Amino acid sequence: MAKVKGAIVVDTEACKGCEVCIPVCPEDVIGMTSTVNRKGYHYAYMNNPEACTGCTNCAIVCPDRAISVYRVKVTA
Amino acid sequence: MAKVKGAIVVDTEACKGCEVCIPVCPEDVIGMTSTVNRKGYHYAYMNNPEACTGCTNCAIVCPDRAISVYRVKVTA
Amino acid sequence: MTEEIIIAGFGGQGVLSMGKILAYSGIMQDQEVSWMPSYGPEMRGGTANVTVILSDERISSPYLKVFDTAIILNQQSMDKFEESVKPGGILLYEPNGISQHPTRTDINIYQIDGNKISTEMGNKKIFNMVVLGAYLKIKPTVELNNVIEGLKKSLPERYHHLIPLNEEAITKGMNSVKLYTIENQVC
Amino acid sequence: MTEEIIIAGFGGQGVLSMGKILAYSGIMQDQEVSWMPSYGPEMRGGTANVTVILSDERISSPYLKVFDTAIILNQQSMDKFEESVKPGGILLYEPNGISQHPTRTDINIYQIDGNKISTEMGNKKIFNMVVLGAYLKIKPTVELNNVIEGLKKSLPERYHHLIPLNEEAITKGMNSVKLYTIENQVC
Amino acid sequence: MNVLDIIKPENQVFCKSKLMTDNTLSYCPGCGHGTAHNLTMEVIDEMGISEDTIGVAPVGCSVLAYDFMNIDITQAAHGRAPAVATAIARTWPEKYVFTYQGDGDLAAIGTAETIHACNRGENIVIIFVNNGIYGMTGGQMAPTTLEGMKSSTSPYGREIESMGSPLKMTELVANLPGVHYVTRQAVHTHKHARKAKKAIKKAFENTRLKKGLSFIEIVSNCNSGWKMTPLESNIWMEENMFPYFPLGDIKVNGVLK
Amino acid sequence: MNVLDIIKPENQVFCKSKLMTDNTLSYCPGCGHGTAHNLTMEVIDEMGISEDTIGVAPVGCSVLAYDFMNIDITQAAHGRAPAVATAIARTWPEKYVFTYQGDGDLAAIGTAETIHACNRGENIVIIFVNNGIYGMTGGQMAPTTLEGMKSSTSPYGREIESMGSPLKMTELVANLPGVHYVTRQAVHTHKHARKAKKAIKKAFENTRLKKGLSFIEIVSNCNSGWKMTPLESNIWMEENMFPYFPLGDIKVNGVLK
Amino acid sequence: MSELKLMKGNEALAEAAIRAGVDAYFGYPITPQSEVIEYLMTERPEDRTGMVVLQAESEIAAINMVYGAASTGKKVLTSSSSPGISLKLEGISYLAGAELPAVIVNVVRGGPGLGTIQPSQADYFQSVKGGGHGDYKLYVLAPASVQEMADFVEDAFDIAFKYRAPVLILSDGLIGQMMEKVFLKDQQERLTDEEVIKRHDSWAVTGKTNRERNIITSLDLQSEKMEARVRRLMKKYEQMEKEDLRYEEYQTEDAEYLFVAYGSSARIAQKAVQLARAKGIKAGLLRPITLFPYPKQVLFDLADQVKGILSVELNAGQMVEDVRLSVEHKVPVEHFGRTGGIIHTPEEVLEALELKIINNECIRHH
Amino acid sequence: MSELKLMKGNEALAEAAIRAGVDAYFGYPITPQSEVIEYLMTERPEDRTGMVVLQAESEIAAINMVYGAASTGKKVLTSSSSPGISLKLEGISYLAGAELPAVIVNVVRGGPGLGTIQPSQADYFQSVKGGGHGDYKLYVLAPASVQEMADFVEDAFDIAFKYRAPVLILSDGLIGQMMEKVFLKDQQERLTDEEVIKRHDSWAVTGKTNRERNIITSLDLQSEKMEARVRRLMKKYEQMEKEDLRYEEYQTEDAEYLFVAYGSSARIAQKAVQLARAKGIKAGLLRPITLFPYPKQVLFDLADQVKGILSVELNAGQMVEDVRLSVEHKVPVEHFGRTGGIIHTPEEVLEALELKIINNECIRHH
Ligand SMILES: Cc1ncc(C[n+]2csc(CCOP(=O)(O)OP(=O)(O)O)c2C)c(N)n1
Ligand SMILES: Cc1ncc(C[n+]2csc(CCOP(=O)(O)OP(=O)(O)O)c2C)c(N)n1
Ligand code: SF4
Ligand code: SF4
Ligand code: SF4
Ligand code: SF4
Ligand code: SF4
Ligand code: SF4
Ligand SMILES: [Mg+2]
Ligand SMILES: [Mg+2]
Repeated sequence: MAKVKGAIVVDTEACKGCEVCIPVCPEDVIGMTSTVNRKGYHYAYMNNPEACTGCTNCAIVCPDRAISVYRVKVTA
Repeated sequence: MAKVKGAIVVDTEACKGCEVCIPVCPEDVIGMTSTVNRKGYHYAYMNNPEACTGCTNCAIVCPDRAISVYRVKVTA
Repeated sequence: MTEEIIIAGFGGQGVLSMGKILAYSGIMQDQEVSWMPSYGPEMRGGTANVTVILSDERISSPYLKVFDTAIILNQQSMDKFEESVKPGGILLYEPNGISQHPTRTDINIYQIDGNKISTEMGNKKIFNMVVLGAYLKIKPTVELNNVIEGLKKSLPERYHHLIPLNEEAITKGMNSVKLYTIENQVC
Repeated sequence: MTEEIIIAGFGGQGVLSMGKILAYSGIMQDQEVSWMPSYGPEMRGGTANVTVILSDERISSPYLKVFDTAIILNQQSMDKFEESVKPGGILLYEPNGISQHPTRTDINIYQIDGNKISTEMGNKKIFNMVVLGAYLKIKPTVELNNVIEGLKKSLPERYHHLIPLNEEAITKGMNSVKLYTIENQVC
Repeated sequence: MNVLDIIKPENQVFCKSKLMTDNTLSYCPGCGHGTAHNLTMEVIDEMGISEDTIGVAPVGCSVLAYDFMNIDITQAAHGRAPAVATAIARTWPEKYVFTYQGDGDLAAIGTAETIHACNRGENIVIIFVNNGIYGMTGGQMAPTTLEGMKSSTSPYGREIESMGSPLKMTELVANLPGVHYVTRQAVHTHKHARKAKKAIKKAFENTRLKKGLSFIEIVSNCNSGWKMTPLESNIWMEENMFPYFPLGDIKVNGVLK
Repeated sequence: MNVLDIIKPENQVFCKSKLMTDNTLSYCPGCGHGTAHNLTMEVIDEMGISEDTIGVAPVGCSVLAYDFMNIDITQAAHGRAPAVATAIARTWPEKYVFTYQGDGDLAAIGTAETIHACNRGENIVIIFVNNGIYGMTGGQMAPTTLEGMKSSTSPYGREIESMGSPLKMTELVANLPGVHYVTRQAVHTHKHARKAKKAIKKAFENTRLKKGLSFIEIVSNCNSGWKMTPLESNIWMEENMFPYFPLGDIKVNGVLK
Repeated sequence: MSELKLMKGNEALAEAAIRAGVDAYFGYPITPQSEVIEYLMTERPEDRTGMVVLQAESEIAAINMVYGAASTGKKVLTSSSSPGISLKLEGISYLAGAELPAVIVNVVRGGPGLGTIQPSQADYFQSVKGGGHGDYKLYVLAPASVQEMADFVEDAFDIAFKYRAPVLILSDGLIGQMMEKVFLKDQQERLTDEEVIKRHDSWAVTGKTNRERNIITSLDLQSEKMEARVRRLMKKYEQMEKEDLRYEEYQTEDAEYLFVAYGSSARIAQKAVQLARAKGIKAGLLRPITLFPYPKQVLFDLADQVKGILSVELNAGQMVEDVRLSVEHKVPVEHFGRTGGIIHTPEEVLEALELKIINNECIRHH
Repeated sequence: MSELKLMKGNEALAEAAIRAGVDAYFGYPITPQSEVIEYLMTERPEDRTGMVVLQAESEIAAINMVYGAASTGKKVLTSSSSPGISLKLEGISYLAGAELPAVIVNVVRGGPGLGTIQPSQADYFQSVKGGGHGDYKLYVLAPASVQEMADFVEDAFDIAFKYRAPVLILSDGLIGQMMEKVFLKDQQERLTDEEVIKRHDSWAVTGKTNRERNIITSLDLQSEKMEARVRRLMKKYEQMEKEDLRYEEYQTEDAEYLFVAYGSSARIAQKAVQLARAKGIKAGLLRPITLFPYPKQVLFDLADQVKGILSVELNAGQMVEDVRLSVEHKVPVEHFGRTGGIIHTPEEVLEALELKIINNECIRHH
C-alpha cells in the first residue's frame, strides 16, 4: 500500500512564532522551540516528524511563508 | 346643491411662462397671454374663469408660486 | 485700426454667435481678434454680453470698460452700457423692448428693427445677422466677403446651406439701419 | 543639574513607561522634565526608545544626539546608542540578548540582570523597575520617595496596590547593579 | 358669481408660503427646484418648526436656496452637506436639520459623505433632487444620467461601457441600518407634489421623533440641461426617468419595502 | 524513512512564491496580511501574468506591499487606490491591475472612489482586507469595527447609536451593475486559504476575460489592534466577525446569490 | 486652580480643549496626532461637559463638520497631520471665506506625499501663505512646548471668535509626541445653547426667530460683493497684525547674531544659543509665536543690531522668505534646516551659523 | 503645417492636448473650465488618437487617476478651477513626492471658498509656494493668451518628463473663456505602449519584466532616505531655475517704471504701458511666463534701471512678495490689484502706478 510521508523545513529566522500553523496541522506535527531566534521569537519545528504527511496545510497559512514542505510516496 | 367656485390670481411678474400649471388643471382654465411681462415671459391667466373650482392643482405645481387660489361654496 | 465692440442682450438673441462671426471675419482679413463673453449663472435666462476687439496690432486687454461701439439688444443692457461708449462712438440698438431710449448727445446712435425684419423674413434665428448687417453698414470694419468666409469657418459644414439666408439678412440689416436722433423720439 | 537619558530596547520591555516614571519623579521634585519617544511603524514588534531630560532649568531641545546616560536593553539599541554617551557618561545595560558588549573605555559601564531578577520575583512585568532601580543607584537624580510619588501619579488608582511590588523591584535593582569593566568580559 | 367676488382674502385657499422670501427664484422656468423649495417651506411652516430649522444647501443650482427660503441656512461645499448637517444635528440635537442636494452633489463628489451620514443614522433629513444632470455648471453628465442620455460631457449619449450605469443612490442607502425612511417622489404634477409634500412632512416628523435619517429623492427635470421645454421635459421624465427611478416608498420605519 | 531523505529538492511540494521578495514582512506575527500577500502572488505566478500585472497599494499596514511583492507596484494615497487603478486599467487595457486595500482605506476615506470604480465596472481586481480596525495607525475604529468592539477610538466598544453600524461595503457594491464578481473569504486556516486563493484566481481570470470588476473581501485579523495573540484573534474572528461578515460568494458572473 | 500633569502634547491639547469648553471635535486618525481623538474618546467628554466627539469618515468630512458646527456659533476643533491637512484645504478656504470661527491643528510630519511620519516644519508655506485657493490668511499659532499645546487652544478660540476666522495651531510630531509638565486650567463651563444664541445671534444659523434670517456662505456671484468680502478679510488681517502679534525673544539684548525659529526648531535653536554663548559667540533667538501675523517690525529693528540672521527650520527653506521680507536686505539672511523628519541638533545649528553667517561675513568684509 | 482657428482658451488647451499626443485626461466639471472636458468629450479623442477621457466622480478621484496613469509613464492631464484645485492638493503633493510627470491646469476664479466664478489670480501663493504639504514646488506656466493655452500643453509635458515632476498651467477665467486666433500644431502621434515602456522602463510601473521591479511611492519611513528625496527634489528645482526660466519684456529698454504682471493681468498691464507712454511716462512690463522658476535675476537687474515697480495682480497682493524678494529693496515695490472677480482696467492700473509709485516718489524725494 502506498503511503505518503512528508516533512517541513522552517526558516527559523523568517518564523515569527505566531503559531498559526499549529492548529491547522492534522497530524499535530508542529511545536514551538523554547529558544528564540535573532528577532526574539520562538519558532516552529517538527515536534513529531514521523507524523507529517506533507499536506501543506501549515505552509499555506503561514503568513511569513517560513515553511517549505516536502513529500514522498513510500510503499509500505 | 352646494357647488364650489374658484379663481386664481397670477402674479404676472413672478410667472415665468413655463406652462407647467396648464396640464394639471382639470377644468382647462389656464391659458398663456400673448403679451410678455417685464422679464420677457408670456404669463398664465384664467382663459376660462367660469370653470375654475379652486382645486389648487395649478398652484401647487407652480415652481414660482405665482398662483394664488380662491374658493367659495355657492349654493346653486 | 482697432475696433472695440460690446454686444449685449438676452441669452437667446444670438449675442455670442454674432460676436463670434465678427471675430472670424476679422481673422479672414488677417486682423488680430478677441472675443470675451460674460459667463456664469447670471446667463441663466438672463443677460449675455460679449466684448469683441478687432485690431491690426496685437491685442492687449481683451476686457474693456469703454467701447468704440455698443450693440444693445435689451433694456437691461442699455442701462448698463450706454455710458460705456466712447465720446464720438457708436451705439446701435434694437428698439423692441426698450422703454428708456438712449439720451447721450456726444455719440452717434442708430436703430435697427431686427425683430421685425427677421420675422418678416420668416426666421427669427437670423435676428442677429440683421443686426450685424446694420453694424457693418455703419462701420464697415470687416468686408462682407470676409463675413461670409467667417460664417463658413464658424458654422459646421452641415449648416452651410444657410449661408445665403444669412447673407440676405445681413444685406437687409445694412439697408434698414437708421440714424436715431433725440428729436426722432415720440414724446 | 541637567540629566539627559536615553532608554532603548524592545517594544515590550516597558521602555516608555520607565521613562515616564522617571519624568514623573522629576516633576515630584520640582524639576523640568521632557520625555520624547521614537514613534511610528518601526515600533511594530521592533525597537522603542525614549529620551528623558530632567533639569533644574527650562529644557530647550527635547531631542538629543548625545546623552549623559544610556540605558540599553537589547543589541540593536546597543549598536545604535553606545556611541551616543558623552565621555565620562554612563551606560547601563541588561546583558541578556547582548552579543556585542560595549567596548568604550571613556565612559562608565554598568550591568543589571533585570530579566533574572524579575523572573525570580515572579513577575516579568517589573523588569523595567529593576532596571530603574539600578539606574537610581548609579545616579540618584531623583529620590526614591519621589519615584514612589511619581508612580502614584502615573498609575491609575486601580493599580496602586502594585506600588509596593514596584518599590521592591527598584530596591532589588539598586542592590544588584554591578560595574562592568572590559576585563570582566569572558573572552 | 363674479370672479372678483371670489377673489377676497377670506376665500384664499392657496398662496405662497411666508417662509419663501420675495426674491425671484433664480431657476429656469418650470424647474422642479422651485416646487421642491416651496413644498419644503410649506411643510416647515405648517409644522411650526421654522424657528428650529437649519438648512444646508451645497453647490448646485440650489446653491442660492438661502435667497429664497426664509430660514437660517448654511451653504456647504460641493458634496459635503451631509457632513455639515451631521455636525449641526450633533451639536443641536433639538433642531431640525435638512440638506437639499443635487444628484451631482450627493451621488458623485459627495458619495462618501452621503453613505456615512446615512450609515451613522444622523437625525437629519436629506432632500435629494435628482434631475439626471449637473444643472448649475451647464448640463454635464451626472451619476444619475440615464443610458443614452445626452449631456455636455456625454454628447453622444451616456455609454454604460465607459461611463458606468446610472447610479441608484437611493436604493443603495436604503440598505444601511441607520436609515429610517427612504422614498422617491416627484413634483411636476399636483398629485406628485401633494405626495412629495406628505413625504417631506413624514421626514421632519421623523426628526422630531429622533428616528434617524430620512432620505427623500425627488426625481425632477432640468429643462435647460436636457434642452427641452418644461412640458417636454416633464413628459420625457415620466417616460424615461421614472422607469429607471421608480417612484414610491423604499424603506419605511426602518423596514425595506 | 529519515526526514533528511524526504527533504530533497525533487520532493519539495511547497515553498515561498518567487514573486515574493526576500524582505522580511513588516507585519505583526500571525497577521493575515502576510498570507493574503502570498496567495495573491502565488496566483499571479501560477497564471504566468506577473509581467503584465500592476499592483496598487494605498496607505494601511500593507503600504509597504511593494517591499514584499516582486512585481511593479504604485503606492496610492489613502483611500484612492480604485481611482489610481482605474486610470492604469484604462490606459493599459491589456494589463492585470489590482488594488490591495484595508477596511479603513476602502470603506471610510475611500468610499466614493470604491463605489464609483465599482459602478463604472472597471476591469480591475479589488482585494479588500477587512480586519475591522485601522491597523497601521494603531488600532482606531474602522467602518467595519463590530458593535461593542473596542479600539483606541472606541475604547468602551463601538456604540451603534453614535458611531453607526459596521458597514458591509461588500454587500453594498454587489448591488452595482458594473461589478461582476463579489466574494468574501478568509485566510487563517488552510481550508479558507485554499478557497481564497481560488477566488483570487477567478478574479484575475475575470480581468483576462474583460468581465469588469472583481471584489474580494478577506476577513482577517489584526492581533495588535485587537490586543490578542494571533490564535486568540483567529478564534475571535470566527466567533464574532464571521457571523456579521458571512463568508462565501455574494455575486458570481454578474448575478447576485 | 490649575492641575499639574505629565502629558504628550497631543493629549494636553485634547484635555485643554475639554477644559476650554469646546463644543465639538471632529477628526480622522493619522500619525503623529491620533492621540488627540484617542484621548478624547477615552475621556468621554460627552459625559464630562457635553462636548461632542466624532470620528469622521475622512479629513474632508471632518473639516466640513467643523464648518457645520462653526456655522451655528459653536466652538469646534479638528486636528490632523500634513496629508490630511492638504485634504482639508478646500474646507479651510470655505471657513475663511464664510468668516467662521474654528480651530484647526496640524501636527506636521515630513512631506511631500505620504512622506514620513517624523516631525517636520515643511508645511510653513501652506499654513502661512494660503494653502487653499483665494485671498485668505489663517491666524497661525506655533506652540513650542506641551504647555503651549494646551494654552493655545483657548487662545486660538479667542482669536477665532474675535475675528470670526479660522485659526491654525501649527505643531509638529516632536511637540505632539513629547511629554512635558503641563499646568492645566480649571474646567470652563461650556456655553449653553441659549448663551451661544445670545452671543452669536447676529450671524450664526441656529434657527430663524424674530430676526432676519442668518446665512452662512462664501459665495458672491457679483464681483463687487466678492471684492467687498475680500476687503473685509484683509481688514481683519491688518487688525490681527496690529493687535494680536506674538513672539518671544531670547538673549537678543546684546546679540550680534540672530536665529529665527519657531516651534520645535526654536527649542533646538535656544540650545544652540547657549552653545554659542559658551563659545563666546553672542547669539540670540527670535521665536515668532504667531507665524501670521509675523513679527516683521521686530525683525526689521533687530536687523539694525545684528550682523546676520539664520532662519532655522525643519524644512528646505520656507520661513526664511518672511525673514528676508522683514529684514529688507539690511543684513545677510540665510536658511538652515534638515528635512524628511530629521531633527537638527543644536550643534548642527550652531555650526550652520558659523558657516553660513559668521564665516561668510569675513569673506564679505575682506 | 498648422491650422488657424478661433477658439476659447479652454477649447484650445483641449485641442492642443489631443494634438500633443496626450494619453489621458481625467477631470470633474467646474466653471470656468468645464469646456475642457466638454470639448474633449465632443471630439472623441478615443477615436482620433486613442486618448482616454473620463469624467471622474470628483476632483480627488481625478488627480489620483492622474497619479495612476502617470505612474505608468503615460502623458496625463487634468484641469479644474480653484476650489477643485484645493481638493487636488494632497494628490499634487503625492505627484511631487513620487516624482511623477503630469500636467495640471487651474483656470482660476475668485476665492476664498465658493467665491465667485469670475476671473482671478488669487491662487498665486497656492501655486507657487506649495499649496499642498511638504517641501515641494511646481513648475508653473502662466499663459496670457489663447495661443499660449494651446502651446503650453506641449511645453508643460516636456518639462514634466524632463524632470519627472508635476507641472501646473495657471490660467484664469479670462484666458479660459475668451476666444482668440490660435495656430494649432499638427497632430503628433501618441506613443505606443511599447514606446512608453522603452522610454520609461527605468522607473514606470508597466509590469515587471526582466528587470528589477519598479515602485512608485512618496513614502520613506526612514528620515535619512526621506531627506535624500527632498534633496533630490530641491536639485531639480535648482536646475529648473537655471535651464527653464521663461519671461517676456515689453518696452523695458528705456523704462523708468516697471509693471510686473502675468497671465491676464499682463494683458491689461501691457495696455497700461501704452497709455503711460502716451502720457509721457516711460513705463515697461516684465511678464513672468514661469511663476516658478521666477525671473529673480532679471528683476534684480531691472531694479538698477527703474525708479519703482508695481506688481499688478488680480488678487490682494501675492506675487508682490516674489518681486520684493527679487528686487532686494533697491527700489520701491508696490502692489495693485482688484479682487473677487473684478478685472482692473488699463486706466486703473496706470492710475495706481502714478499714485503708488510716481507720486510717492516725489513725496520721498522732497
Ligand atoms: C469642489 C467643486 N467642484 C466642482 C464644482 C462645480 N459644481 C458646482 S455645482 C456642480 C454640480 C451640480 O449638479 P447637481 O448637484 O446635480 O445640482 P443641479 O444643479 O443639477 O441641481 C458642480 C460640478 C464646485 N462648485 N466645487
Ligand atoms: C489622508 C490620510 N489620512 C490618514 C492617514 C493615516 N492612515 C494611514 S493608514 C490608515 C488606516 C489604516 O487602516 P486600514 O485601511 O484598515 O488598513 P490596515 O492597516 O488595517 O490594514 C490611516 C488612517 C493617511 N496616511 N493619509
Ligand atoms: S505539512 Fe501537513 S502534516 Fe506536515 S506539518 Fe504541515 S500541516 Fe502538519
Ligand atoms: S505560521 Fe509561520 S511564522 Fe507562524 S509559527 Fe508557524 S512557521 Fe512560524
Ligand atoms: S385652481 Fe384648479 S381649476 Fe382653478 S385654475 Fe387652478 S387647477 Fe384649474
Ligand atoms: S406654473 Fe407658474 S410660472 Fe409656470 S406658467 Fe403657470 S403660473 Fe406661470
Ligand atoms: S439649469 Fe436645470 S436644474 Fe438648474 S435651474 Fe435650470 S432647469 Fe433647473
Ligand atoms: S497592526 Fe494589525 S493589520 Fe497591521 S500588521 Fe499588525 S496585526 Fe497586521
Ligand atoms: Mg442635478
Ligand atoms: Mg484595517
